[in-house]
Amino acid sequence: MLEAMVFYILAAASVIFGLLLITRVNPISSAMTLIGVFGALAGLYAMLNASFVSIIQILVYAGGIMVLVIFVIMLLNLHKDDLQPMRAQPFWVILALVALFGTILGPILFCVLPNKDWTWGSLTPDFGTLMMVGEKIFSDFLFPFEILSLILLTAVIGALVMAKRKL
Amino acid sequence: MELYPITPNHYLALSAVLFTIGIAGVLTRKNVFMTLMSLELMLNAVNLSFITFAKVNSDLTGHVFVLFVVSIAAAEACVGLAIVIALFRLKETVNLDMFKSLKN
Amino acid sequence: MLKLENFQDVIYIHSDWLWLIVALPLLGAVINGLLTLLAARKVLTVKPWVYAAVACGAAIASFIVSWEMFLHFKQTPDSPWVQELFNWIESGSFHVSFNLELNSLSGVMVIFITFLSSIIHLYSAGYMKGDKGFGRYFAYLNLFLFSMLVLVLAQDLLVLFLGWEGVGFCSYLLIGFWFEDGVNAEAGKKAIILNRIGDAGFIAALLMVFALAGTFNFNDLLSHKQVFTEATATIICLCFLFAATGKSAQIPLYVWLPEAMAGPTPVSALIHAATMVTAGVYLIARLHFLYVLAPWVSTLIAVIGVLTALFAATIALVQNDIKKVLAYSTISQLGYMFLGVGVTSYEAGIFHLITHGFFKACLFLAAGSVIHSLSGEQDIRKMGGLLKHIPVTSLAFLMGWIAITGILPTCGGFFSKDEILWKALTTPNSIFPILPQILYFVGLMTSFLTSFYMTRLVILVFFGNYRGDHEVYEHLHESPRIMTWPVLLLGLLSLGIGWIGVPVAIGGADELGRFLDPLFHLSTLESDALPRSLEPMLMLVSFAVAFLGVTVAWYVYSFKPSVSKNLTLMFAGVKKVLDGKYFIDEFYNDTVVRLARAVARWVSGWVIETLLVNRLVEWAVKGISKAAQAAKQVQVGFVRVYLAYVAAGAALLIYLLLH
Amino acid sequence: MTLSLLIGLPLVGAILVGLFPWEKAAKALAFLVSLTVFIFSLQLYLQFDLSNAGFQFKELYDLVPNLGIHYAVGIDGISLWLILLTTFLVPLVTLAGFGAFSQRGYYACILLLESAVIGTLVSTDLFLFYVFWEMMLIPAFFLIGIWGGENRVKATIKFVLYTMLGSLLMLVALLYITHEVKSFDYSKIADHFFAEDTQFWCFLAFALAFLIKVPLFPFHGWLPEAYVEAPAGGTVLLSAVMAKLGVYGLLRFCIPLFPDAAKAFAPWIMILAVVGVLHGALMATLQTNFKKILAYSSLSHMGMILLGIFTFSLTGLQGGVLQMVSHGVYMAGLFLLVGMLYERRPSYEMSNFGGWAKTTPVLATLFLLLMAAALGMPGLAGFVGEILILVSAYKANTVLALLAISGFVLSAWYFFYLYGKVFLGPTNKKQNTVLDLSAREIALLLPLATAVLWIGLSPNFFLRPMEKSLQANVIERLKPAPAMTDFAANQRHLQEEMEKDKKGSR
Repeated sequence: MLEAMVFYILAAASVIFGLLLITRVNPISSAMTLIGVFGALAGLYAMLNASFVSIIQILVYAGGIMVLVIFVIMLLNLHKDDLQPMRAQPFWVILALVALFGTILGPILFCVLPNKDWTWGSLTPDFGTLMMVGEKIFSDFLFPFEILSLILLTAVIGALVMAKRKL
Repeated sequence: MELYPITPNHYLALSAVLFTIGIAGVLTRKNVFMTLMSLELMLNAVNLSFITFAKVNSDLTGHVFVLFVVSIAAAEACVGLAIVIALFRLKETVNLDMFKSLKN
Repeated sequence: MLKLENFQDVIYIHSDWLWLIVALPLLGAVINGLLTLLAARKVLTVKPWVYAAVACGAAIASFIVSWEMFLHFKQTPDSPWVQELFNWIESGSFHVSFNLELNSLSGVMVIFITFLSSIIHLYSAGYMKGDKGFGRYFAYLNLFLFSMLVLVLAQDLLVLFLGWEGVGFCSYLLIGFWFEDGVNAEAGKKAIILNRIGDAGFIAALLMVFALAGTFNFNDLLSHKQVFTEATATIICLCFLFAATGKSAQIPLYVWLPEAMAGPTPVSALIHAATMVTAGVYLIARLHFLYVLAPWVSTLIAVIGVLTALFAATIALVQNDIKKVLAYSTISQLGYMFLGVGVTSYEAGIFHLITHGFFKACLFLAAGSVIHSLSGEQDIRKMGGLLKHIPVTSLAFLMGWIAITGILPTCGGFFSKDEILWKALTTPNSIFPILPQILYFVGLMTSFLTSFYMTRLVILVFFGNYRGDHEVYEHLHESPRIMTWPVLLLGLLSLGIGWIGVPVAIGGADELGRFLDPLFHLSTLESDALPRSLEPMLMLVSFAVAFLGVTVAWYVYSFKPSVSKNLTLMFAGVKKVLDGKYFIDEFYNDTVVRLARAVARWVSGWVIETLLVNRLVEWAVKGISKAAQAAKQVQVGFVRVYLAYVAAGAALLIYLLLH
Repeated sequence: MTLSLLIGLPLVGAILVGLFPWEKAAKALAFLVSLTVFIFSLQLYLQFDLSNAGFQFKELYDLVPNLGIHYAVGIDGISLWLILLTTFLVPLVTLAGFGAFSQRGYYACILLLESAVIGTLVSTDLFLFYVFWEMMLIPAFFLIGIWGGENRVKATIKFVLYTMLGSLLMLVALLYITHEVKSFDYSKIADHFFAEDTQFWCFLAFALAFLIKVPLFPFHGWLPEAYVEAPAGGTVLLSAVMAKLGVYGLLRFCIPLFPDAAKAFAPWIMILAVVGVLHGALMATLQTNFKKILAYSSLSHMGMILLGIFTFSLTGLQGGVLQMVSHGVYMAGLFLLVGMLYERRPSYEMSNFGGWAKTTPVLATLFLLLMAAALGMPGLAGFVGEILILVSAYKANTVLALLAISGFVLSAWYFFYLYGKVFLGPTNKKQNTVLDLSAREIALLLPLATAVLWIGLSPNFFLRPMEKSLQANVIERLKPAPAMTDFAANQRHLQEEMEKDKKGSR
């Protein structure tokens, strides 16, 4: 019961923050709501026995990526007048939501999901802990993991090259 | 779908809703930042279903995948923001409608 | 009537040295060819006599070898000599070995060819002296000889075809020898293309033969001839006949031969006497066992032969180029040979082939000598009275004249021509019973015409007064000995050659006939219509006709030149037609050539290539690019719209997955 | 290792030549590499086991085990001669030069092409085959596009579009059949029996790719322009080598893999082949550009080859393959000579020539020899294949064979027309400065002349090695399989599947 309550609270929070995210005029406030979404999701992850991922969610997403986004937003220092033309138009947002509900969400919610009766698997107590995930990464996914570091490096270099005025 | 107890379907439904919101954001907002953030939202929605299925299947691969997605998202944000900076330098705006060099 | 069923197996004698006959000229050709090319690159300088020595040596050596073999062979003429050189092509059931066979027919042919070629080679050494392409000339000449020898000695249709094509190719090279003059090159091209048209018939026949018999070997074909029905044999023989008309310059493919005069005169002699044109006759004689199965085709050959003979003789009446007169006379004489093989008298055909070879070679070489003496003048209207200036040449030419007209019984072509006419008259024709009489009559007429135009030629060239340029007259000289002696020798031989086949009817031995008989007798139709004793009578008739021809011509051209003018005026229309050679060339140009060109240009070039292949593709490409233009409208340029497309695609996928 | 060496050596050579610092020596290096490759390839003939009909010199390594993609190579009697033809021609092409500028790129392209061609010929894995097949297009694209004549861009685009159209369809069919068989291995696929529909569509898709490459009428739209615009060396490789790969593909894949469809399509292809023979010849008679004459004559001769192949008789197949080799040799010679003429006077218009037999006797003589071979002069290369093809075609279809003979007449028409216009007739004054062939040019043409004589006089040397392979790999496969064998094959297939499942579950 408690689990259900927590789930609904977190779910409602994430949906509300999500809706706020796409309707704010100022990107800074959007970023804040997004952090809220991330937090709610981290909670949900924890409920799903993904303790390590939920921590990473907070650390990397909320702590790393969003800070970067906010930095850049502030770096560009956009004026209110600049932002006004780009504000959300309620008509389009609602239209998009309705259309997407009709085409994607509706079918998933009312056709796909009711026909599936997934149940929770039996878990060991240490499922999703840092130890277990680490073992998985460094045994089965070692090579992709190493490749990932290369991708990150490339991204860093790419970002540098693009953002820098003159090389 | 009953409200109680919480089944994987609940999580998946939430994931679908968040994903839809993300798409709506990307489709409707002209601000590059909004687009980028909506993308992050979509990624997170997907992550949620990964984690859900990891628990359903008792398999940690889903977790690993989420970690990878997070890393890729980091890289993407990094490059994406760099592009935004470059574009802003070029056009003095972050309005997506001003960037239409793709046409012709 | 036919004795085909009596065929029995022949004993073959293995020979190790047959290849020499063929190889010697080839060697000569290769050596001369290499020397020429090296000299052209100035790697080494080659004295002209070296070329001549190599080529003449090769030809003469080949003659000596074949003569030697022939003498041995003659002792057992029933068993052919065979040499298996190598397996040429072997693929599944297709098996061709490169074998040479010396039988009575090919033996006679080889002797005849190598001998005449040797003389022509010698003569060429004098005639071509000083020409820039001396070495090249002799290389071609030897190659020509080689091809012809392969053709004759082949034991296999495919090997024969090698010689057949080789002869055609060499004729192209030699006719267009002085290629810097476009006319000569054109003449060579015409010759080879017409020959090729005939060769298409040859290949078609090859295919049919193989499909039916599974072999190309003459002896296997002979022993398997039961596989040929009359219908298949008729079609095959028709195809071979078509090929033969190409090589042997018969209607309808004869038009190349007069233009082949563009080559050096010894080449003309070689083509007309020893090689090339005799190939067609030889082919038919070699395939006698097939032709006898196809009486329709044999009849057709006889008709073609006699028509060509008459036709060419009439054209020869009005020609003014000394070589052209001889060329048309060759076509006419070849017509006789066709008549001979057409009435299944293959010995007679071969007999005439040989006698004709001698006297025509003599005439051509003598004509070459005349042209040489006159610094290249070929128009008989600008000659006259040459007898006193170039007596040796004239003498030789006159001997050739005697031989061709048959004015002197027992000399030259008298017996052979008579044999053919006799056979034409006496061989019954099951298809058109009246045909033998017609053939005989037309043959006689041609004989008259032959005497007439040859006498006209002789009178205009050697008698009367000189009518040419003064300048030429001053340089008038007898040709060198290397030219005159061979000609003289040929003249003498051509007078005597007839004695190899003196008919039995007048007490002769008919050596050639008896020699060839074992090969042909199964295929020759019995000629029992008239008693043999009539033959001397008919000889008298043909002599009378020939004599009449000579006399009339002598009268017209020597004593009463006005008569010829009057005749010309009276028959102006006829003369126009004859001058235009019945406008056959024009006819071919206007029909066949034009049609082929039109098909190429319009059907192939326009309808298929332009419309079907290119336009269609271009339209398709245009259509695609139009469609692309339309599809481009979707690309609005806004990233968000693209994303909407993605979302739409995702929705579509979901629906698809749901169903 | 021999086959891998043959693929690898030119590839490494291409890279070396491409990076070679000394531009002028690139040609020498390329020549040395290709000569080495040729000498290596002779080993194939020397060690070839005549009694073995299957693949020899086999090599097998895993490339992508999950998908069943292997590096599997091997040759049989069909590919043997085509490989030797390729390795024989490439040194001559490199020696001939013709790359006016950027020598390195030109020679690197040629070596790359050689590597791809050999790879295509030796692959016994369909995936590998496709990779090499497409790899071939890249150097060919550059050869025409960079070193070509004036209209090279249009020619290149046409060439690439046509070829791509075919090969993409082939890719689809290839994926389909490999999906069905669950393997890319040639012999497994060849043993598999495909349903009638599958055969029909896959044959069409494969055949289209190959027939465009050959090209068969009416897919030859790219041919005249590509052949004319390509530099002489490129034209040689296009006509003498790459065109043959189309036929090879038909022999190796279309016919054995889809025998029923092949039998059903054979009459149509034969008709098209004969139409091609006649159409090519007629088009050749219309041209004033002598390189175009040769291009169309190539079309005509390729039609003849296909006519032989699709008789499905040993004689016809042998004739077809032999004709491929001889066509490769004499066409290579003729196109090289055309290139040499072009170097002496930069034009392909016949009206700009005339009387060259006088000033360049050696060139004219060699041209005449190779032309005679192309004409089907007995004793030279072209004849043997032609007669074998015609004989078997006559048995298969009388009318078509008789029609094909007229190609023989027409070839005399256009070839002698060409020879007369270019080499005979009056000379003009400008020509005195024209030099005859140099020692290098003679040296590179002499092997071709020798080969032409060799094939013509001793065709058995070439026919014997291919006999067994053609019999076993083409003709046998065309025979209708008895029902029992089908059943047995299916049983075996099922068993294998089961075994696999067991392994998977462990």
